[in-house]
Amino acid sequence: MAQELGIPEFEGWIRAFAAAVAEHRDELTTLDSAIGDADHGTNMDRGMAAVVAALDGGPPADGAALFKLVGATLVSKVGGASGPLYGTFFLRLAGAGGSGPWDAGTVAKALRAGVEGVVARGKAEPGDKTMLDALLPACDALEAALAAGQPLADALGAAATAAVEGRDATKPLQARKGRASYLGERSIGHVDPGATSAALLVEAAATALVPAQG
Amino acid sequence: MAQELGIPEFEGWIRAFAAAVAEHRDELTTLDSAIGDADHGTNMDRGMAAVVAALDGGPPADGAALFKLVGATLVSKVGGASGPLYGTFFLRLAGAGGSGPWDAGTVAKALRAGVEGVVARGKAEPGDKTMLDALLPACDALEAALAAGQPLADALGAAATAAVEGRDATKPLQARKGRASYLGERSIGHVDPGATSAALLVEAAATALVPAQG
Amino acid sequence: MKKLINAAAEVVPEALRGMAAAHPELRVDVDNRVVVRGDAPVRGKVGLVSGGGSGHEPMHAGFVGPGMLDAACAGEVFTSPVPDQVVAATTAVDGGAGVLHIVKNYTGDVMNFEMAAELVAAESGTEVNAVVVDDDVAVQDSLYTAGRRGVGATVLLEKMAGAAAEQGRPLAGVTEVARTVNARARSMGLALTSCTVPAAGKPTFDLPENEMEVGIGIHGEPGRRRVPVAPAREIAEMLVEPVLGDLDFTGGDGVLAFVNGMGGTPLIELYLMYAEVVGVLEKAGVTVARSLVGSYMTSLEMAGCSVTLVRMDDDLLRLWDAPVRTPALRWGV
Amino acid sequence: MKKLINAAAEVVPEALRGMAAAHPELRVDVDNRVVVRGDAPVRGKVGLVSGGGSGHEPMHAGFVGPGMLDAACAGEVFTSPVPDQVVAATTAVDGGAGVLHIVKNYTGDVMNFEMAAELVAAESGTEVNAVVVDDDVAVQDSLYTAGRRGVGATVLLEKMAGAAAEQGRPLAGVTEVARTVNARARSMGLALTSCTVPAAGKPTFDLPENEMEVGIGIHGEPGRRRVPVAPAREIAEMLVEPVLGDLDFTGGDGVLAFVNGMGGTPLIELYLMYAEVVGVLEKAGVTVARSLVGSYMTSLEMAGCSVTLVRMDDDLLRLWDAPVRTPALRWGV
Ligand SMILES: Nc1ncnc2c1ncn2[C@@H]1O[C@H](COP(=O)(O)OP(=O)(O)O)[C@@H](O)[C@H]1O
Ligand SMILES: Nc1ncnc2c1ncn2[C@@H]1O[C@H](COP(=O)(O)OP(=O)(O)O)[C@@H](O)[C@H]1O
Ligand SMILES: [Mg+2]
Ligand SMILES: [Mg+2]
Ligand SMILES: [Mg+2]
Ligand SMILES: [Mg+2]
Repeated sequence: MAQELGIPEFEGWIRAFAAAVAEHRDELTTLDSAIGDADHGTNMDRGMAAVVAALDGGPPADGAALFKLVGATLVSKVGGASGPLYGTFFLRLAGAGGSGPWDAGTVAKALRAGVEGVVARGKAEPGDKTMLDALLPACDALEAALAAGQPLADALGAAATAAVEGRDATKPLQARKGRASYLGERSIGHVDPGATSAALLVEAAATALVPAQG
Repeated sequence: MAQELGIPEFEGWIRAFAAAVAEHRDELTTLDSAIGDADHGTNMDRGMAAVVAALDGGPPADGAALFKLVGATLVSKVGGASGPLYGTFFLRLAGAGGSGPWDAGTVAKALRAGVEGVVARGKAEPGDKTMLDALLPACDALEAALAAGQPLADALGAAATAAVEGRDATKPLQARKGRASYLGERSIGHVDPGATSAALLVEAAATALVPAQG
Repeated sequence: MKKLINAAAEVVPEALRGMAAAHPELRVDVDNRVVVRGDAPVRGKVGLVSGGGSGHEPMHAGFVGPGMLDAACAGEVFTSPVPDQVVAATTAVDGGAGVLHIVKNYTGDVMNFEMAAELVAAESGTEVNAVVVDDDVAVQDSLYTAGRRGVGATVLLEKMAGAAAEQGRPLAGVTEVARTVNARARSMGLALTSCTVPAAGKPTFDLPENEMEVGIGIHGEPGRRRVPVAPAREIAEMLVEPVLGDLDFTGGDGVLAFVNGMGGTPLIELYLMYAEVVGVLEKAGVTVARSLVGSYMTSLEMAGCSVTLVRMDDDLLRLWDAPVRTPALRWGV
Repeated sequence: MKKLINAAAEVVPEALRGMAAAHPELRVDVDNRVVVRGDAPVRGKVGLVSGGGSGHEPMHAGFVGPGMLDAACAGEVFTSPVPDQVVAATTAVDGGAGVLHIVKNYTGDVMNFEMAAELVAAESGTEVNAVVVDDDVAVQDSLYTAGRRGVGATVLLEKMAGAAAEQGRPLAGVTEVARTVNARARSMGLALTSCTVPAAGKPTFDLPENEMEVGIGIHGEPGRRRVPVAPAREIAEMLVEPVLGDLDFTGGDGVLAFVNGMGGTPLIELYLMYAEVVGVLEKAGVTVARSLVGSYMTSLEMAGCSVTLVRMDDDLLRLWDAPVRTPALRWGV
């Protein structure tokens, strides 16, 4: 049983995320209506549709090239806050994951680098009610599970659970970054749209980043 | 029993008309919303309130002066189609009625002159769906009743009935003058606002132009 | 009804007070509701007076200034001004070369301006001409209507006649420019929503979410017909085709194309509509020589637009390009 | 949702096509969504680049032209432009004297302009400065927010910095003008209705007939608080007082007072509001030196307005009065 991931799994992840974004497009926009400017679903869907179109043009050479393509496409198609943030996430993921095949450790390292890119770009902290509140717990859970000797599939499952919990935990928070922060106390009581799309991203990883049965 | 009318009756008529316009203001505007520009009640009420304020300043010398004041006030306060039309009506009424006391014949003659002023100013014809469709039948009924020997009070009652019938008869008509004409066939099925205010005018005459019990 | 107002009856004078504060180069008589160019009367220049109901801003007061109107009379919302106002404006701008009244073809406007002209004739020696604007192809010009309404062409006519007056043309010449523009202009409008007259307090008509009114005027009146909402491309055809059907706009020196917003439609949509209008014109072989896109003649907060075309010639092009300095239309100075 | 559009995803390029047709003096790159002044790059002049989400028209593309911006980047509706656009605009207007990025303080705008500046630095020798506009007193400028938003001051800053660039001031000087205007400007806005993002298809928030949102931005976001509707006089106090509370506007050379419409509010109401604003300022001992009234920075069809004050000095007054020639702001030329 091969434990390594390559283009098919990476592409599977990205396509699964794109499908999830398309499916939840209106929900993401509705969440953004409550505490933002009603475009998060449209933004992410426009970006991921462009990513899928790029992938349809033929698979990149390796994982690094693939995630670089995803990041660059998001940066140049999305705009808003989520464009640079998700774009940076994938560009850093590409850099840290490298062009060889990925094992479980590479996945954890790459994910952590991606999330650190989001922090560097957006300067948000945990609890600011942003996508980080889904991404950071997911990274932590993944690393902890791998350290405890769990297989990658189970560890990603734990990461997805943590991301979903982190997403839900944004509801009572008062936003301190992004548009939602303008609302002050009125941002309390709404789930953050970026945390919601980030949970979709981690869930897609849990279903798609499963090493092929060799 | 004196059969002559003077300032008290004239003023009573005008004040009764002003009160009726104030009471039916919103109704007149609603009628004008359907086939016009939603201002007939506001226009007439603004004008008649100014007339009442002018009368409150002290009674004019005679009937001619009083109706001239009414006409001039309407011309300078109402605007729109109804300002010049009602204004002309009262200016002509003043001219034809003259400054002596009025008997029934003077009332009929003055009313006819007023209505002819409306025709001259607005160039509408019977059946065009305008205030004339209430005013002309009222004049005709008044003259016919007086010719048949009825007393002024009864003749004015007949005029009021004719005005009301004329007003109601505008409903199935297609407008050919004023704003309502722009609607073409869509003007059918609505009572004309100007005919409605004109019926109020004639009804006010029937209640107020009653010779004082001498 | 939600509006930035205090009391319905005070909307017009209070807005004029704001105009006075914002435009010290104008003389605003708030009581008479007359806005006059600061240096009026200009000796030897024909005076241009227009006016109409309020609620169409920037028309007309926003077009007062060098190169356009000398004075504007503001009636109540959607109610033509009274003769006294027009007399006051006419007197204020009479520089000895006569005065042109620019009147939109509505029964009330025509009668009030007529009465004013009668009063001026009786009281003073001022020579007054009147031009009645009637460019709206939504209304049939027949014996059985009040004739076509005056809509978008009014703005363009005021600009070009204003330039002619500024050049020093005599009353007859300025009147001729105005008549020429009117004869060569046609318009058609459409509403996506109704508007609310402040004193009425509720929308003039109800328009369901999936319908629009085609062939509207500028007073919140219902239009000629109600149709399902359509994409901008089809709307452009609905508006432009009847205009092209009424007058030949091909050849010559091209057209001045004006896409006007009704007050509640954002500029992004007007530019989008303009692109569609140009598409329809191109297909019809009509050349656009000049354009104007914006909300210049409005119906309060109504959403919608109108399209006006004027068949231009050399003289009109020069008059259109001439400097103008008013609150709402300004170039070259 | 009723709008003069074809398809939600095509609104921005189609409106740009209309701008291109209506304004041949501008270069419109519809694919890149960049609008550039026709004669760019102007040799030796500092280039001014701004941009942001669409739906705020005429901002920013309507402010491109001599005396104001050299280029504007149009993002999707309410979504900041992407770095590629900003890079293209920066390259197009680089006349050798450097380029100033004028960025409204929104997380997305700031990050995308930052990434663009990084790309320009990596790829070319163009010197780029950035000024971030943050004039909205509805938002606390604290560590616990994204800082104050950039709203109405943007328009005024673009005008004055544009005049400074046109005069030939160097990048440092133009940047200083922009920073000065921003430091001396404060704004506050209010919505009577929500707006509908085309791609979302329904209003961003529901606002009952008897309530309004105070402290809104320009993206249809809900405001800081919801209050019962109030007369214009009280609204003027609600908007002006927090502005005056945040900065001293008395004395000196007076203020530039800007009453801005949010897109769906007719001009008659804006003038009325302006009169009320002047009333509040007079009571507070603030002198108005210049004014601007109109819908220059909008939120699609939202009804409402904002008030911006800038504390002027001699230099700023001259820069404000200097000629400008853009689709939406034009005088002196
Ligand atoms: N500084 C930041 N750091 C991390 N995430 C952020 C930051 N600012 C905003 N976000 C995320 O971006 C999301 C909004 O994205 P989107 O609606 O696409 O962009 P915009 O706010 O520009 O309209 C928010 O829900 C939040 O999760
Ligand atoms: N040419 C005309 N002759 C007689 N009455 C007319 C004429 N035109 C309009 N009217 C009357 O005027 C009424 C409308 O008055 P009003 O609403 O006050 O003025 P406007 O139409 O200018 O808004 C119509 O209902 C009609 O009865
Ligand atoms: Mg958003
Ligand atoms: Mg009416
Ligand atoms: Mg009217
Ligand atoms: Mg956005």
